[in-house]
Amino acid sequence: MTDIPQSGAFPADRPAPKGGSLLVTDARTKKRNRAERRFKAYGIAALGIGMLFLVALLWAILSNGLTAFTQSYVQLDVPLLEEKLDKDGDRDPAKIAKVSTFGYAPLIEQALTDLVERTGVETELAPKALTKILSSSAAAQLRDRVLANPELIGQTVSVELLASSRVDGYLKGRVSRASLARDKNLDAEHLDLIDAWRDAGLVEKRFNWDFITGADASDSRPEQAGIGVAMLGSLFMMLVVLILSLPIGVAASIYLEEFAPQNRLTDLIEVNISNLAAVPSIVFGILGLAVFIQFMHLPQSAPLVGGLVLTLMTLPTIIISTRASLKSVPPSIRNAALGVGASKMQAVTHHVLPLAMPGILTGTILGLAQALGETAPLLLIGMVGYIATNYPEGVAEGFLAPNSAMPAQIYEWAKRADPAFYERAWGGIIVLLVFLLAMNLIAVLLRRRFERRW
Amino acid sequence: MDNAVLNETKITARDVHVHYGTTHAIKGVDVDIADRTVTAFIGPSGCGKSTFLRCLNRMNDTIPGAVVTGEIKIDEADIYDPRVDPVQLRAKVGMVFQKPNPFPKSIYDNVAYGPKIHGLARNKAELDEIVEKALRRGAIWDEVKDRLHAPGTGLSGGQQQRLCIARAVATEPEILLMDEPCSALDPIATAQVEELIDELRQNFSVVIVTHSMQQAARVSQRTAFFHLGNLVEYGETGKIFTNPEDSRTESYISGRIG
Amino acid sequence: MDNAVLNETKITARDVHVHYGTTHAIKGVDVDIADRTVTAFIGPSGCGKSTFLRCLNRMNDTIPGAVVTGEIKIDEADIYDPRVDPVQLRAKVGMVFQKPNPFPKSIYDNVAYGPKIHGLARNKAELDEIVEKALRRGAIWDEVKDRLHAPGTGLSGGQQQRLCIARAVATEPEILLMDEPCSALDPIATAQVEELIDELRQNFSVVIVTHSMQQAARVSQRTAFFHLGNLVEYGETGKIFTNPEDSRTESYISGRIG
Amino acid sequence: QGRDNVQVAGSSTVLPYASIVAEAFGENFDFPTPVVESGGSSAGLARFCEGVGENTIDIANASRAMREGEVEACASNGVNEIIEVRVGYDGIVFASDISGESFAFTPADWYNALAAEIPEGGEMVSNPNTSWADVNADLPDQEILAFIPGTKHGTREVFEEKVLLAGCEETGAMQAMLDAGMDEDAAEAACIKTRTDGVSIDIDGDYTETLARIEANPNGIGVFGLSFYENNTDSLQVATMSGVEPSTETIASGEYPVSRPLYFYVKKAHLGVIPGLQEFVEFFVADEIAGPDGPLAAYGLVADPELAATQETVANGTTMDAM
Amino acid sequence: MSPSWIALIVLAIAAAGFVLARARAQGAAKREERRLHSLPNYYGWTAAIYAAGPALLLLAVWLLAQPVATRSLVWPVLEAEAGEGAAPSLMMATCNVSPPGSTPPSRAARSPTPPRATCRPRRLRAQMASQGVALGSDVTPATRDAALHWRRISGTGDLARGIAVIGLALAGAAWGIRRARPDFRARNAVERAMRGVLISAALIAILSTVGIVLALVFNTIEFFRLYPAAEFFFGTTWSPSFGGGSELGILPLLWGTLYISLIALLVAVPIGLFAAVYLAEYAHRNVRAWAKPMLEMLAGIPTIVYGLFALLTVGPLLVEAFGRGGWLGLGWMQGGTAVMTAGLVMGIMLIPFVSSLSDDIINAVPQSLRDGSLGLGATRSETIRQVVLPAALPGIVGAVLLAASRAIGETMIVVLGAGAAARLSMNPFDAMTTVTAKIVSQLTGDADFSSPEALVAFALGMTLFVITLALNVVALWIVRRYREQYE
Ligand SMILES: Nc1ncnc2c1ncn2[C@@H]1O[C@H](COP(=O)(O)OP(=O)(O)OP(=O)(O)O)[C@@H](O)[C@H]1O
Ligand SMILES: Nc1ncnc2c1ncn2[C@@H]1O[C@H](COP(=O)(O)OP(=O)(O)OP(=O)(O)O)[C@@H](O)[C@H]1O
Ligand SMILES: [Mg+2]
Ligand SMILES: [Mg+2]
Ligand SMILES: O=P([O-])([O-])[O-]
Repeated sequence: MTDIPQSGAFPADRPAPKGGSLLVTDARTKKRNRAERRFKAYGIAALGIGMLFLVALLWAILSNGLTAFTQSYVQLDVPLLEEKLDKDGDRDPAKIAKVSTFGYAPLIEQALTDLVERTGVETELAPKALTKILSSSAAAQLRDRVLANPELIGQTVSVELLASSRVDGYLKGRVSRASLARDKNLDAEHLDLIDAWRDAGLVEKRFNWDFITGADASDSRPEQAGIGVAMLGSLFMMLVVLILSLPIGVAASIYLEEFAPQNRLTDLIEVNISNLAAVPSIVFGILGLAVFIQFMHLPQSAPLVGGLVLTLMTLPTIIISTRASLKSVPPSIRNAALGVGASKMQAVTHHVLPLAMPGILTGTILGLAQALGETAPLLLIGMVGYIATNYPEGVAEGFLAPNSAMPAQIYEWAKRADPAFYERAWGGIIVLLVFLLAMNLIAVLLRRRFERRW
Repeated sequence: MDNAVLNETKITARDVHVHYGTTHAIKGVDVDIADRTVTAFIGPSGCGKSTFLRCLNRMNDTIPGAVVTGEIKIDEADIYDPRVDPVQLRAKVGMVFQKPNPFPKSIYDNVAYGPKIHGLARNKAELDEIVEKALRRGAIWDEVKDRLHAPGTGLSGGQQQRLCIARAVATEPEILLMDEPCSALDPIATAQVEELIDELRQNFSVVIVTHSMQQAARVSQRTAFFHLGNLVEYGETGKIFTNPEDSRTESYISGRIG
Repeated sequence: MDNAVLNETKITARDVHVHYGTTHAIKGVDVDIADRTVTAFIGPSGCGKSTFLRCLNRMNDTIPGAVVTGEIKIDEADIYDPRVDPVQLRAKVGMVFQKPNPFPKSIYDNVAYGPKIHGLARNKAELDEIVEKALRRGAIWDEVKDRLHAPGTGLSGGQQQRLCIARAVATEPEILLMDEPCSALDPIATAQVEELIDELRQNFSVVIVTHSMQQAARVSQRTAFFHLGNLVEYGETGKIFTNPEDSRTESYISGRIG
Repeated sequence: QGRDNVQVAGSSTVLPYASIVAEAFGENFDFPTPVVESGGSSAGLARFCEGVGENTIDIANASRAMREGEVEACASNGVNEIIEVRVGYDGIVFASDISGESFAFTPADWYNALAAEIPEGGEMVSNPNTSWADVNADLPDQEILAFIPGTKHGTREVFEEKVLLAGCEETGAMQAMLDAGMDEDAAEAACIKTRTDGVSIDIDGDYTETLARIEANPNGIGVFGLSFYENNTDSLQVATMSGVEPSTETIASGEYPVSRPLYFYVKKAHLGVIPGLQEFVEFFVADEIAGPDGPLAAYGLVADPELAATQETVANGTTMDAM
Repeated sequence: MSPSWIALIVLAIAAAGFVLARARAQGAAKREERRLHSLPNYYGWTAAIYAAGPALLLLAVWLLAQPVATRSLVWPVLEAEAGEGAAPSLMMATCNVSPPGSTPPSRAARSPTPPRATCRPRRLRAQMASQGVALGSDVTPATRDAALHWRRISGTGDLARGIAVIGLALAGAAWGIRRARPDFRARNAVERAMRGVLISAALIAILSTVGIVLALVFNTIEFFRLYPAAEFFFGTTWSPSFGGGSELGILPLLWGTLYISLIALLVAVPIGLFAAVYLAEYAHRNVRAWAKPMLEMLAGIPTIVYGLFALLTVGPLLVEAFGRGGWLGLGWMQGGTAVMTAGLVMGIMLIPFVSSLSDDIINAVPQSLRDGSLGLGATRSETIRQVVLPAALPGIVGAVLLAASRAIGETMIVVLGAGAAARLSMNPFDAMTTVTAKIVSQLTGDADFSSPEALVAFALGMTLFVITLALNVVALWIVRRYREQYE
């Protein structure tokens, strides 16, 4: 399509004789205008198709994932019995800490039975079965609270506990009574309780900040899982990627496009770079494992290593787009600068680079977007799985402490058995896209400043 | 200098204004350009000659921020009428730009481009012929006939300018707008281009922007003098150069130098 | 025409050849260019004037495929010596290109760029002064003083050309190479630029390519006539124009036209 | 240097169990929560065998026993003392869309449905069956479409051995092939070779993918882990195998035939050096966790009937070669 | 002194060098009434670079080399005690004698380890335990000695490091300041340094390539020892099996890779290119400002979403059209997963790679070329097709190559969209799979990691690497050949 089309070059329809009125469009022009309109229509159609796909994907993501942003909680009064938690009664933190979460389970059972009685709902469920209403994190929640404040022992505290994923699913309309018939995790009878408690205001669905700020949870308690820590992992990784790949990519492109002599070595580099773009991302994971962990002894599962691997992976994207846009800066600009006695370096940094900026930004956005959504290489350097449960304690820790990343977290959730994780996976994608949107927004603003035609 | 025969009017402009953003580049120009005549636009640099020239084939459409108002008619048809197709207009009104802008293609393709899109050649042989003729008229054939397939951007400044002239005449426009077509040419090449202009005048209108008053006097039958966006004076070339009415014209003419 | 005072030699070229791939553009040129003198290069379009001019500040280095051989000395130093820093050379040997090529920046920044990178101004006020002076010398100050921060690419052809002249003189080079600096200028602006050239001659060397023999005769003390890549004749301007030795020179001169 | 968390990598099948344990461990001990990576049994063991030291992992999860070659590779890198811990069994079930027909299979049905070629009259002919009813008149007349684990999954091996091969023998096809002059290896290979005409589809992804495929193709029958099925009873119904319905009990008792053991491997050299490693390993196999009433069983792990022996192995730090 | 402190001091020295050299150059210029060769800042930068560059480089090398050196000094002692193998490294850990300066142990940061001198064998274990650091065994005296030895050596090393690096920085700064005379070509010096940086950046690409090759090659060789190369390269069946007797022919995988990439490019290139043309040449500024980043979002949606989109939406849709009893009644398609499904969806993902990059390049083509064409009476589409696009061709080819590269390297969409069947078929509605998908699955699967079934992943990676390298050489040649340089 880039060559002058042979059809129409030597046409049968000769142009209209000279002197025809301008107000009447001649046949050939009409034909060409039709081609013009077609061409433009193709453009609009192409853009439309792209947008359509985007909308379809976004719709799929939103409709599947928005529910992850709400969560059900149960309000419970738990008696913190001294005989269970502090047999000696001396409030020695060390001894209190000896009571494991298993020791707290009976308290919760007790509280639930009390609640059933208090709300006067008839049920045949055994006390142990009642706990299925709550997340299995309930005991840990309670324990943390007691350890933080041993004075509570002996009192009855009112706590808000996460409802289990099935209960949450019921309140979100995902779980029906019929589907519970074969589900050993929850019975329809539980739902009667939930209905009653919901009317009493003891069970409610709220915006789920914990999803945005929390850490991953194990497979048995999807209701507790959050993406916050992984988000931080991604953030630190992206910092590494941005700090390394943008300068290195731009520097490499400048060298290749503006300074490098045309010789075998630079050809080799050039071919190599385009080739790296085609290397499957998991191979970068193999490389990262060998170089950064086994050879350089960097810590495993660390965002720093992830960032380094992703840097190598994004470099070709940035280099290829930067080179393309450097190439498109007209030589006269360079000549003008050289002519007033600027060095080549000055000509490039003062004139060529600003003009190439839109393309560089595009490459960076594409590269970072790709890096932000990449999972496969992280698989091999230990960032996929059940990784971080705490926020890093500082910036250095942020780079070095084991962490996951958003796409890895999403990938992990999408594989898990409980459908509640599936919903979270999509919710995680929404968070990821918000990240991406923010990045794009910055790029749009920057690009606007640099764009001009000459 | 010929005695200009007055032909019927080809282009009429009435109260044309052009704004580039806040710059008011053309301020109410009225002019009638005759058929089969060479009209010269002269005036100090930056007075709006190119701008007005570009109005005549709606090339100003492509400049973001350029706003043209007023009426311009070619052959009685208002070229800013929505029914007018700028493509057809530009096929009829050819243009040579002030800065030579050869395509990054071979010399041959540069010239063949217009004839191809307008379907002027039935076959390759005809096209070759058109290209050769255009290059000859552009006074550059001898210099490039051995390197027709070398890129047009590898030519010298003056060669590029002549290439662009050849490219413009290859499509046989009815009106040819030439913005300083000889600015980079030596006297001999200039003479050849002026000969071409004279030849074109037999059938077509030519509007030429030039800063060389000698050239204007040599090739044109009518001359328009622009100053600060105004058309100060317009009339027969002989009269303008010998007996200008406006004092500004006179003082411009009398500073006659290069 | 002045009576040329012969000053000491500034530039010596010996047996300079330039090839563009297979094109042999300059064929063994020997020339001595004097200090504090205006030297004009004339010759038909495509004869190699620009090419030779670009050799003098090594701008040909930037054209892929251009190969320069021979020896060019400025102030006794071979400028193609590997020890010579082309950047320093170009700061010393300024250039105005044939096609105006303003930076896509503001008018002010276009001119201020050179002084900035050469550290010619200690502060903003000094820089403003340099810019204003350069624009005045480029005979464009009045037209742009109100729009110093408008883009340089939004100027008319002639204005761009003068802007590029202003940009080149702003860095105060010792030698100024000007490739058809007045090609897009009206007579008045041309006169102003010629005045500038005359002024520059007091302290510096100026080499000017022009296709206007009148201009060459007016501004230069020495003239070189190029033909098909050869330097055919070189000598005092008066002599070249009145009494050329070579028949080719004579026939070019006598075709005196524009 | 100074790693203070236990680092685990390996099988994605074991991952859920390991992460449940890790979470509980983090809640109840002062040690940091162990890091449990997925990546597959093979990749996990490969990293496990990279060497001993703080920049190597402490535990590799595996959904199969370590192979001879791997033990050798480990040894050549100085990883000599390895403790093998069997944590339980993973039941493998056959499930179909909830709203479709229900199935009661035998291994023979699967062999006849999926084998590439079946013996017929002394000749091997390419499998002509298109409907489950063709295979077994008791089965519904529904087109055969099976989503089986891809060749990367250990589950595939179990499926081949305990279903296809068993079926091959059950139907007598194996015998027929041997009779037709095939040697044993060739016959076995023929038994487990699945058809490639689009009836049997390999799934290289996870059970979620299999589930998605069944949702897209309600006629399909997929192979799942027991715990996955138990979490998705709202969309799947399980088929019986030889009349036994899969459950933690039937698998533990050996009644239900299709299951595989899950393991993890610990570097003995790391015990006592990596803080919390010893405790974590003991915690993992404790009755409260891995026992039939523990959270692992609740999530679908089939508790190991010989858990006590395993606990002893861990307590004594008995290594593989010592067993 | 920790490395970060050393680095900070070096930077401070560099800053001081900058200020002093700059001042000296300016002073000299004033005194001697002559112009400086370069701008004063360049003199400052020279001194700063002389100060910081070599010093930081030395620091980096030292950081890498010291542990190795120390280790080789202490190792024999430990080995004598612990015997062969890797156990010594754990013994070192036992005494927690991490040389200061290596990554600070996070645990130690929270609870300081006991003073080194008290590292007494018997008490140590209890001491550490009281701080929540469990030691597996009692510390033997030999270990303790080795540890102390280690600490002594690394302590000396650390001191020497600090002195050497800071000394070098000071010397560099002094040298830079001394050279700050007007005739010194400071700009050239700075630019040489910058150029050095640029070259090193470009060489990173080579380094990654070398790294990738090294990371793959040993296992690849191992694979070919276990499996005949001829069968790998020319085999037409891919059927790994756990029990051995696998057939591992790469051809079906390569075919799938090419077929899927081809379809993806057939989707992405026209759509992307037309969208780019529309955005750059027709669309209003504001439309462009928003549509372009929107399209770019397509590149950022995690590929797993595309995979699910292929599996759940596109696949079933295609079956309804092309499957048995579909609208078209063609019966070409068996199941939802097919080359077509994966190709289409991958094409969508690649649209922004083509569109955004091409749009930038098209936008950079000078307006004068468009004017030249329009002035001849060409329509806009003619101008675009025949003038603008050829001028932008190198960039567009770059964009397409990038998209092609991504297509070849993509995994998740293939796994979910194309099915796992390795097959040589012409029918785009058949399920197939690609090299990358198999690399991932064999690498993360359950096969014995020392068996050919797992090692084949490395051979696949290596082969793909070589093939794409060859394709890129061809592409480079084509681009060189058809480049139209404007101006
Ligand atoms: N980049 C290039 N590549 C190939 N050939 C070139 C290139 N530049 C110039 N030439 C050729 O070299 C010869 C001399 O060109 P040059 O630009 O020096 O001419 P000139 O004397 O400046 O002409 P003009 O007055 O038209 O500007 C011409 O034949 C021209 O076609
Ligand atoms: N794109 C533009 N944007 C803004 N102002 C412009 C633009 N083009 C031209 N102008 C201004 O409009 C006025 C007329 O410009 P025009 O190019 O018509 O001059 P001209 O008569 O052709 O001059 P010259 O002889 O120097 O080419 C000038 O003041 C110029 O600076
Ligand atoms: Mg003009
Ligand atoms: Mg020239
Ligand atoms: O991840 P697996 O090794 O258990 O398939």
